[in-house]
Amino acid sequence: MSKMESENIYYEGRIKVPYKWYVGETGSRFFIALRDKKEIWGIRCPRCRKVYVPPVKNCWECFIPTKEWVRLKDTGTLESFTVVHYPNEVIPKKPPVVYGLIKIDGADGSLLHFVGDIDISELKTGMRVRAVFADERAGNILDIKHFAPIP
Amino acid sequence: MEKIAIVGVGQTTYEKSKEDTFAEIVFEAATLALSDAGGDIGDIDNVVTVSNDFWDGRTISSMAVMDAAGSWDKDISTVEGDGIFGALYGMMRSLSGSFNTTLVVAHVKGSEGKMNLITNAMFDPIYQRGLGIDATSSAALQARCYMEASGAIEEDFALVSVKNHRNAINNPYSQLPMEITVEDVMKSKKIAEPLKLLDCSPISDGAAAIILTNESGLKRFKKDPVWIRGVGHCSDSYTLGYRDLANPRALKDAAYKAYKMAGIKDPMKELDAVELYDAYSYMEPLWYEGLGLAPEGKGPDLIKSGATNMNSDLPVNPSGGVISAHPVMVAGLARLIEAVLQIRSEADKRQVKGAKTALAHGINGPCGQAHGVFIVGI
Amino acid sequence: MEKKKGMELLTISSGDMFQPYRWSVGKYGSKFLLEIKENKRFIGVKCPKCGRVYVPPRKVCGRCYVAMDEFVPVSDEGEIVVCAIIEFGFVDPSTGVQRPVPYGYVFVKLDGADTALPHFLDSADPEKVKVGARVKAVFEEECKGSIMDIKHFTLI
Amino acid sequence: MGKRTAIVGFGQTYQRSSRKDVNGVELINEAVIAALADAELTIKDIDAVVIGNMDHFEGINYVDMWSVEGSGGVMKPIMKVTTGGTTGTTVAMCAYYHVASGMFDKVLAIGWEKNSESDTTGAIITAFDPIWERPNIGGAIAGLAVEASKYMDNYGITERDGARVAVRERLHALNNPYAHLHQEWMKGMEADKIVDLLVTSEQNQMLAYPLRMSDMCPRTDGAAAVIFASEDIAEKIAPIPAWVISTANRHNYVYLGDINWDANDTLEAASRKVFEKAGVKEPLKEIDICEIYLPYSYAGLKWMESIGFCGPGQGPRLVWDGVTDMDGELPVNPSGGVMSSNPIGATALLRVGEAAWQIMGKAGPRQVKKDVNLALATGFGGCNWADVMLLGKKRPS
Repeated sequence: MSKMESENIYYEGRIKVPYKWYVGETGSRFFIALRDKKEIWGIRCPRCRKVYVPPVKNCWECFIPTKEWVRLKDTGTLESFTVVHYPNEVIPKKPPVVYGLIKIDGADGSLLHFVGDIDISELKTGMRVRAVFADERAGNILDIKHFAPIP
Repeated sequence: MEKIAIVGVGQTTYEKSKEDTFAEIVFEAATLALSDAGGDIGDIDNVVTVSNDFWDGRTISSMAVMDAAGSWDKDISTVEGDGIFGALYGMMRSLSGSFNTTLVVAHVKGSEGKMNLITNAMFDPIYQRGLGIDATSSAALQARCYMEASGAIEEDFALVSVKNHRNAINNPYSQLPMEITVEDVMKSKKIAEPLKLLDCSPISDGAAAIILTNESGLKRFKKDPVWIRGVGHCSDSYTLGYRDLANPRALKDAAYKAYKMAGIKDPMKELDAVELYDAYSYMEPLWYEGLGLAPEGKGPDLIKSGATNMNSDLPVNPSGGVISAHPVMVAGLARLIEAVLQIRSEADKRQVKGAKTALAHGINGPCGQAHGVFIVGI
Repeated sequence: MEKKKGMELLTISSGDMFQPYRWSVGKYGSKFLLEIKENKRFIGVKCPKCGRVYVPPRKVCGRCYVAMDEFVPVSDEGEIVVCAIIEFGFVDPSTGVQRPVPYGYVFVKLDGADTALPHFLDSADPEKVKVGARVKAVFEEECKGSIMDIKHFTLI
Repeated sequence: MGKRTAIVGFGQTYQRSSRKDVNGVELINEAVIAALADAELTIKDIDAVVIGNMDHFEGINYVDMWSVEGSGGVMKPIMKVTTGGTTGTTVAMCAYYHVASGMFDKVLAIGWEKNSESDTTGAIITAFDPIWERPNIGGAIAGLAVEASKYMDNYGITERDGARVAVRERLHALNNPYAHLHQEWMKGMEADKIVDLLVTSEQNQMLAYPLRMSDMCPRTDGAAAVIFASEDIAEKIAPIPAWVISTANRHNYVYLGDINWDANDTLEAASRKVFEKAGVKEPLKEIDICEIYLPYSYAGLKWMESIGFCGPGQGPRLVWDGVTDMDGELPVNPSGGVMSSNPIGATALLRVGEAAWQIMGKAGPRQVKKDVNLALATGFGGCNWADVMLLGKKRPS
């Protein structure tokens, strides 16, 4: 498709290549636990003992394979958040959308996810949250619907 | 190690939308750099282009600009990252013994694609992308982390926007010269809290080019050299949530290397001007800390002190910075060009008087994952 | 981790996601497309130094590294420089449509030009689709300002 | 003046049609670990990392940033360079210049691709100009088919000549456990007989004359990593390092329509430059093995001429005379080449790594029998773009 604008033509097109990203064995195990059991699992580095969520096949600090799976709770602490006010076709929600970095109890870092079931004015860092699982789960990150404040 | 000089710089104006094609803006920047250097394409031994396939909507985005970059029958390579990394690679090639002179040219037309979708694609498709996160929403998370760590408030960040947009009034290449107040920033539209519209850079079209040479190639050009005195680059980890967003340790590492090479011990005293990558207002005080201009947690105090204003101790972003014009991929190279102009005393109304040593900084990846630092001087 | 035999391995799909673009054709290309659209004629641009005529026109002669601004008329007839008959179909990623096979694919040096234009040919006859064969552009009845205003080339 | 630079380590994943068990970052990590093991180094020894692939092939933007946790680039200088099919050699050259500049001692170059994650044909088309080429392109193999048919036309080349190259590549691949295509049925058969089968078989689908399925490269998942080190330490790391003697590239063309189809003139120019710098006067005599980026069979004829191994139209003679077979005067692609494994962003880096291993004497069952002093690696991509790197056993003077 092209449109005329004065003497200059603009050409409207797109790049639509269908992608199918392989999650891999490590990630699949994480998602399957979310999907089938509503459980959050992390993985621990045998050397630095850091627990990664989502799991990694290799600890990037120690550069060795991780091995030990660790069952984590579904609760955590909100380390940072933002309220997004603009619409964006890649966000599966209407604005305002709340993103959070959630440090799940027992993990050494935070998980990026949505925060929901909350009055935006009550958001603050350090607040305790719990994972709310989606009713329909397909084996991906959206199997967690969002994290909601623990009353 | 042999010394490398920058002998030519050229940039287009940075605008919201340009009709000219990728090749045309590259040709404009490159020919400006050649004429600035007082040389022609025959004086160039090899070329490095900088572009990004997602921003350009094309696999092998560099293929559009081979002719315009003057690379016919020459060695050429393409860096996909901020232009400052292109400059780094150009410097390596001029040091390698294979080439004396290198032309580095970066381009982008932010107007042609969709920023939210393009930057969403820099997040991991398995764990993060499906959430719809993008450059701005991830930056907002970093801003909040930094507020928590430093005690900064939104008004502190607003000061950056006020200072840099005012500086941009003196820069004919900039896109958003504005006289605004902290109140204007605070009242501007909420984008991704705590970021408001005036905390965010625009998306720009433009191109920039520099010519690098080793000492043997110097005689080909008429222009007096500006010497690269120090460089450093470094990347932090990737996964948001597992990187300390309030601690720019990769920048500290890059700056440390650049200072060491340049023999700089007290950057606040020894630098005369800084051009850093303020894609969002909060980044400036955070990068102050990374660059060692302020101690940990004290970046906000430095912006509040006014010491980084024009005509003060260490002017930061005399050009108006990235917040006033943000050609992605080009912006770090534009910082370097501004630093060179300062050293040459050719920065016109934005000139920092008597500038002898200047720093330029570029970033790459989400929330400033990777950093490149250049120190240039006489 | 030990490989689990028969373990379910998941994928994440990009679904309907795509990256939209609005590319500027620029003055040189626009002039070329407008000439087709309005007059069903071709133009090229001539290098002031080496005299090469480029189709489609662009600003810079790569070999001479000079800006070009002399537009010159170029014929809608020319000869096949290289060609192929495509028997294996594929889906065009921008339209999602598959062109029916077989079809001719030709690079045509239009009379008066020094570069070739790649396009489709309305013949897939291996006896006729040959290097050096003369061809002519066939235009769409309604031109929209795109390279596809050339419907295809046809053998003369 | 710059530092002399050598390759001291090479690692790769097994090249396979699909690696469902790992994601991209994990795949990259496998190659990095293999290269480190080959050089007996740890990631801490690495001073900088260079990586490349093609963004729209996996739909990953800023791959250098995304992959650091697998590449080992965390808290290291990292750079992404990418130029399409030539990405692998571009990455190799970039790592070379990192070291040659004197700024870094040990640099890791990485190339990778997971072609199974997208539609490769669709993705390749995104490499062409959206306004002038994408709407009217004949498909990913069309550009190769037109080159082949023009070459046949110019010199009276036959389909059997093309097939002979394909046979060589597949027979060589049988010696390479890492190769993607292992056509076991060819084992022990005369090349001549296999050629006859290929050009007459109805199962060997015609894609675009003269190219059949057997003339093409596969689509592959895989990664490769090569470690470059400076003259100060190269010999301490590797008993026999593979020195970079000279390297050059030419990426002249922007539009397909501008290409000179009579000669691969970018490969010609880049090769000439490399030989000039290295003082090579008779390439066929002086070079011991080649890893040439041949994405399709006929390139193995025409491009031999472009590099300067023989005169115009004489490529088939070299190939039929067995000169380029494993036991010939100039073995070409002992690894099985691109036609046996094609993880695009890694493909050209595999050429460099395989050539280095021949010099280092580490190529195992695919090691050529002769003494290897000079090995040539090339990359191909973009709009007839060419990269050339010459490696040698002797430390350059």
